[in-house]
Amino acid sequence: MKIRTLKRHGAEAFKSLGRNGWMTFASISAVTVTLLLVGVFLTVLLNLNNLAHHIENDVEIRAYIDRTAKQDNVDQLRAQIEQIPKVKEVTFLTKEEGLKQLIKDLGDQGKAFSSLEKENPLRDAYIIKTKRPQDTVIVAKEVEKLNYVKNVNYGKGTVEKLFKVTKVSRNIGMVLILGLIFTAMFLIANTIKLTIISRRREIEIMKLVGATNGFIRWPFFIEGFALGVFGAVIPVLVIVFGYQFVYDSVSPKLATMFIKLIPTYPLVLELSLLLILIGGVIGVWGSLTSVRKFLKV
Amino acid sequence: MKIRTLKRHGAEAFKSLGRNGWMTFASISAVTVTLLLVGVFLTVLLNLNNLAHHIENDVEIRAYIDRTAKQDNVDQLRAQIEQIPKVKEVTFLTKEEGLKQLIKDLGDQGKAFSSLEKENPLRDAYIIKTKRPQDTVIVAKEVEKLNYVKNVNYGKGTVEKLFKVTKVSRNIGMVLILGLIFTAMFLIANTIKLTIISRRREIEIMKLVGATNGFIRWPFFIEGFALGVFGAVIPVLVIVFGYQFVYDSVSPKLATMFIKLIPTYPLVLELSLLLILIGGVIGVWGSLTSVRKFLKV
Amino acid sequence: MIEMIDVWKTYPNGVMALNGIDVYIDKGEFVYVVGPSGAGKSTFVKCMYREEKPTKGTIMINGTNLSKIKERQIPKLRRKIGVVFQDFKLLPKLTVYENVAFALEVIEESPKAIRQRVMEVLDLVHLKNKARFFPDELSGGEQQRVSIARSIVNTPPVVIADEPTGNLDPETAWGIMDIFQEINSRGTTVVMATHNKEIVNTFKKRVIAIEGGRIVRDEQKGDYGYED
Amino acid sequence: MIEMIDVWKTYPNGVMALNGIDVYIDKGEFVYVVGPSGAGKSTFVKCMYREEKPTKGTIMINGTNLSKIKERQIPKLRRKIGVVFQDFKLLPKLTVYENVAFALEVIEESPKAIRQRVMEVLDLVHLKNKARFFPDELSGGEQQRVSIARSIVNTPPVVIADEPTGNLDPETAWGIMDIFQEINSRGTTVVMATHNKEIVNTFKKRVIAIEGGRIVRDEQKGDYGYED
Ligand SMILES: Nc1ncnc2c1ncn2[C@@H]1O[C@H](COP(=O)(O)OP(=O)(O)OP(=O)(O)O)[C@@H](O)[C@H]1O
Ligand SMILES: Nc1ncnc2c1ncn2[C@@H]1O[C@H](COP(=O)(O)OP(=O)(O)OP(=O)(O)O)[C@@H](O)[C@H]1O
Ligand SMILES: [Mg+2]
Ligand SMILES: [Mg+2]
Repeated sequence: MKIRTLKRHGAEAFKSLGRNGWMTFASISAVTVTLLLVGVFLTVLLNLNNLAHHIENDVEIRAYIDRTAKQDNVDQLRAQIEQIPKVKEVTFLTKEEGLKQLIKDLGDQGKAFSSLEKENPLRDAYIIKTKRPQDTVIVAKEVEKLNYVKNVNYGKGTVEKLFKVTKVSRNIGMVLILGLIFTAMFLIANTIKLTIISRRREIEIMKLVGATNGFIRWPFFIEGFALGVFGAVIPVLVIVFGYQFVYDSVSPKLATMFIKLIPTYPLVLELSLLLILIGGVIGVWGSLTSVRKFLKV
Repeated sequence: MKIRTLKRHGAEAFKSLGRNGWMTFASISAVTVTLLLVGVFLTVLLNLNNLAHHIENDVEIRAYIDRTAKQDNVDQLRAQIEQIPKVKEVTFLTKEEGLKQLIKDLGDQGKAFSSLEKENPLRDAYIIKTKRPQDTVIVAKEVEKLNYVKNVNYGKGTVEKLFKVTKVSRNIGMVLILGLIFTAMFLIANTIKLTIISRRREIEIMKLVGATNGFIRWPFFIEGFALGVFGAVIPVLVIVFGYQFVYDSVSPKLATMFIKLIPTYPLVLELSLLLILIGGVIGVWGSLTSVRKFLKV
Repeated sequence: MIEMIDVWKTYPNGVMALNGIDVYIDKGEFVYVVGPSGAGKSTFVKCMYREEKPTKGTIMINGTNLSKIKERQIPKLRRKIGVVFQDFKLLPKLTVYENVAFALEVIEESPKAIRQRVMEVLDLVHLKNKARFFPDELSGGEQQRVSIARSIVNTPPVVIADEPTGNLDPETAWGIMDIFQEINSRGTTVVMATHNKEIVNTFKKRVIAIEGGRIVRDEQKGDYGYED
Repeated sequence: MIEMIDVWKTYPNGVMALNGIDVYIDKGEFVYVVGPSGAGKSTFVKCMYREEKPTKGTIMINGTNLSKIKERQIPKLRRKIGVVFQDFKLLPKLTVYENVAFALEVIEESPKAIRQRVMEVLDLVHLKNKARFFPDELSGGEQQRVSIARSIVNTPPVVIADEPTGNLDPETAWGIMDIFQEINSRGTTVVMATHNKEIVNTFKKRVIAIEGGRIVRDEQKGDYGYED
């Protein structure tokens, strides 16, 4: 193909977009709305995933230290714990602080225990964070075997339940995201298909006048791509500025609830790229598959 | 309009659906996919809402009773609490049971407190459930004022935070649902618009041959309705059987995590009706608004 | 019956298709409209059934002023005028039978009457055996005859035929002319834009010649003119 | 040049449009195809540029057997045959200029050569001043002339014209005939399906008459026949 023919195809594609005004408008707006939906839901679902991640990260192991342990033993225990590969961080918690925390956590009810401060029934403890929250149980079991560890507490039962819940939620989320993206792809391809079905006669005439399949396909290829990409413009703008706005205005409020939003960058860039990619690729794909149907003249 | 003309319009509509095979298929499948998306997301969001509701319902007020209260005073207090209009249910909790619960709730850590069973630092209490979880704080304040109430515990701080979170989630959920439904309506209307744009010439010819606007509109009215309703068939089937299946297979597992799904009936019936309604109404609406554009000949 | 007073038509793209047309066609007349390609013949007849609105001037059909008519009244007007369109304008998704029947369905005729009348007219144009075909399964001339059948099926008081024999062989064209003469003799006004010199010169009628959007000749029992 | 050996064509709906056609058209010939409406003239010429595939039989164009040709080769074949379609087949979203230029763009001509040649041909059919119009802004005859311009713009060795004067007044039709005679005199083979008796009888050429899908007459310097 000559360069000038490629130029001609490009010019032809944009001419056609302009002259099919109504159709172009209808299909670009369908792409726009679909991608907007994808963008918004994706943002929300990613933030929920992020939230689940934060909740999981709150999980910790408390290894209570035997009252008989000397300072040496305590230091040695720390070294031993830190040697476990899955451990990220170890901090020491005195029994006095432990009781204070407990009383605070229990709220009003805890006041009843204030009297206990003199004869503290708790023990000193190491608070252990694992690299992956899911390793909590395994690490807890290893720590339990170490010397001078009286007992280990990691919210047995609750933690397993939590991970089960976050796993189920993640799976549901994945299914929803995939379903959403496939739906969007189908709808975009379908819209473009509808615009091309109505140009079937044009394609047939072109073939009768001696155009090769490739010659006919090129402008449609460019048109499909342009439709998809133009359709992604508004969703991208909404995502970029909308998320920035929501982040700035809402995240201080959410911070009081210990909920953190995903930072604006690079999230919005990634989402924008994804939307443009879906629009462009599906635009081309929808366009070419439907043109092919009418090329057999 | 004569009855036979109405019959004619019906026949015409279905003939047209058949003869526009490809277009009909493309637009029905777009409606199908869109409604499927709405159905699935709606089901998930409604279940999340239900979950939030259950969590809120777990909120309760504990009114600790003064140790000096006689049996009479205790009974009288119950009567007083039950008189508050927003209160749904009042149950008595002895201090022994209270301590047992606490020890159990604390898990391993609680074992340290077992020794306290003889000199129980807790008090007897009334556990109060409000009709609307959101009234917890108000009721707690009223109960606090009553005689023989030593102090009131409703997870101050935590509860407010919880309600804030559920409120925010509900608002996000509402926005998503509305956005989704509007998107679906737009996409369905748009698809039908595309199929009708390509029949613009036919509409013009009909007008030139002496058809009134009403005469032309009727078959399109019926066609739009049929497209929408046919498009709702698969989503309705998926929702009805799919949800039944998920409910049966997943809810026993979820029960161990204290998560309850919304019962199949009447949920699926309501959702089905909604989908059919959206399909039918938007089908008609999309069809009529686009036909109107071409009637000015 | 049909009266045009100082009618001008300029298309949106600036083409001045009619430049001051004054004409009166009486009930029951048979009029040929002739003239070179692009002269304005089609525009002239399109104004009569309101496919095009004149930019200026008055058109009276049967006493009603077309520029004062309400949007709702237009279908009623069109039902009184049978049109053979130059480009046929058949409904592509309807069969030959259904295309012709359509003109009767819009006036809510009974299905029985429709069936009888449609088959009658299809017989006239020799297409009875193609009643169940779709337009794109027909030859050019066959499509044209379907358009002719549709224009006369509801026995309108006026028939406007734009180039109705352009795709027909002389013999078939003759047959069509017989039909038009027959309905004209029963009182139908016929306006026929045509390039067919032989027909115009054989069946002598009133001839209106248009050139550059102006009527340059209007004679009773005229002939095609434009001798080469 | 063009040879048909025992060609049959039955359309999917059962219509037998061609029933055993045997014909040989030599390079540089000028052939009229005549016959009543629905006789099979269009089907006959459609088989030559492969708009329709015959059900049976062999068609040779310039030595290539059309039934053995690969799908990919068809565009090349069609570029060697200029076609005036009975229903014009103009691209509705392209202007007159662009419609004609399209036939040159497919062979990747240089834009400059395209511009010059297109304006030349539009001038031939007297449409130079309507180059920027869209097909639906043209009269019937003007559309037909665009189709004629497109068929000859790339100077193909064969021109097939299906009823090319159906919407033209006699004078314009005469002008078109001059063009066809001119290109024919320069060696182009011309096959023209027509109903125009006057043209056939004036410009005497070979006449092939088709009736009911069969060739019933084939004579050099014949006349239209079918006297009434
Ligand atoms: N829809 C339109 N928009 C713009 N210009 C038009 C339109 N229709 C026709 N014209 C122009 O108006 C003029 C008259 O056209 P019209 O169709 O009335 O001619 P005609 O006499 O019927 O010709 P023909 O014999 O070729 O059918 C022509 O120059 C044509 O280009
Ligand atoms: N695509 C098609 N499908 C089915 N039948 C067709 C098709 N095209 C033409 N026919 C039928 O084949 C026969 C021959 O048609 P053709 O178009 O060849 O006639 P023609 O000689 O060109 O007539 P005209 O002079 O009216 O153009 C006709 O009876 C027609 O109804
Ligand atoms: Mg005309
Ligand atoms: Mg033909």
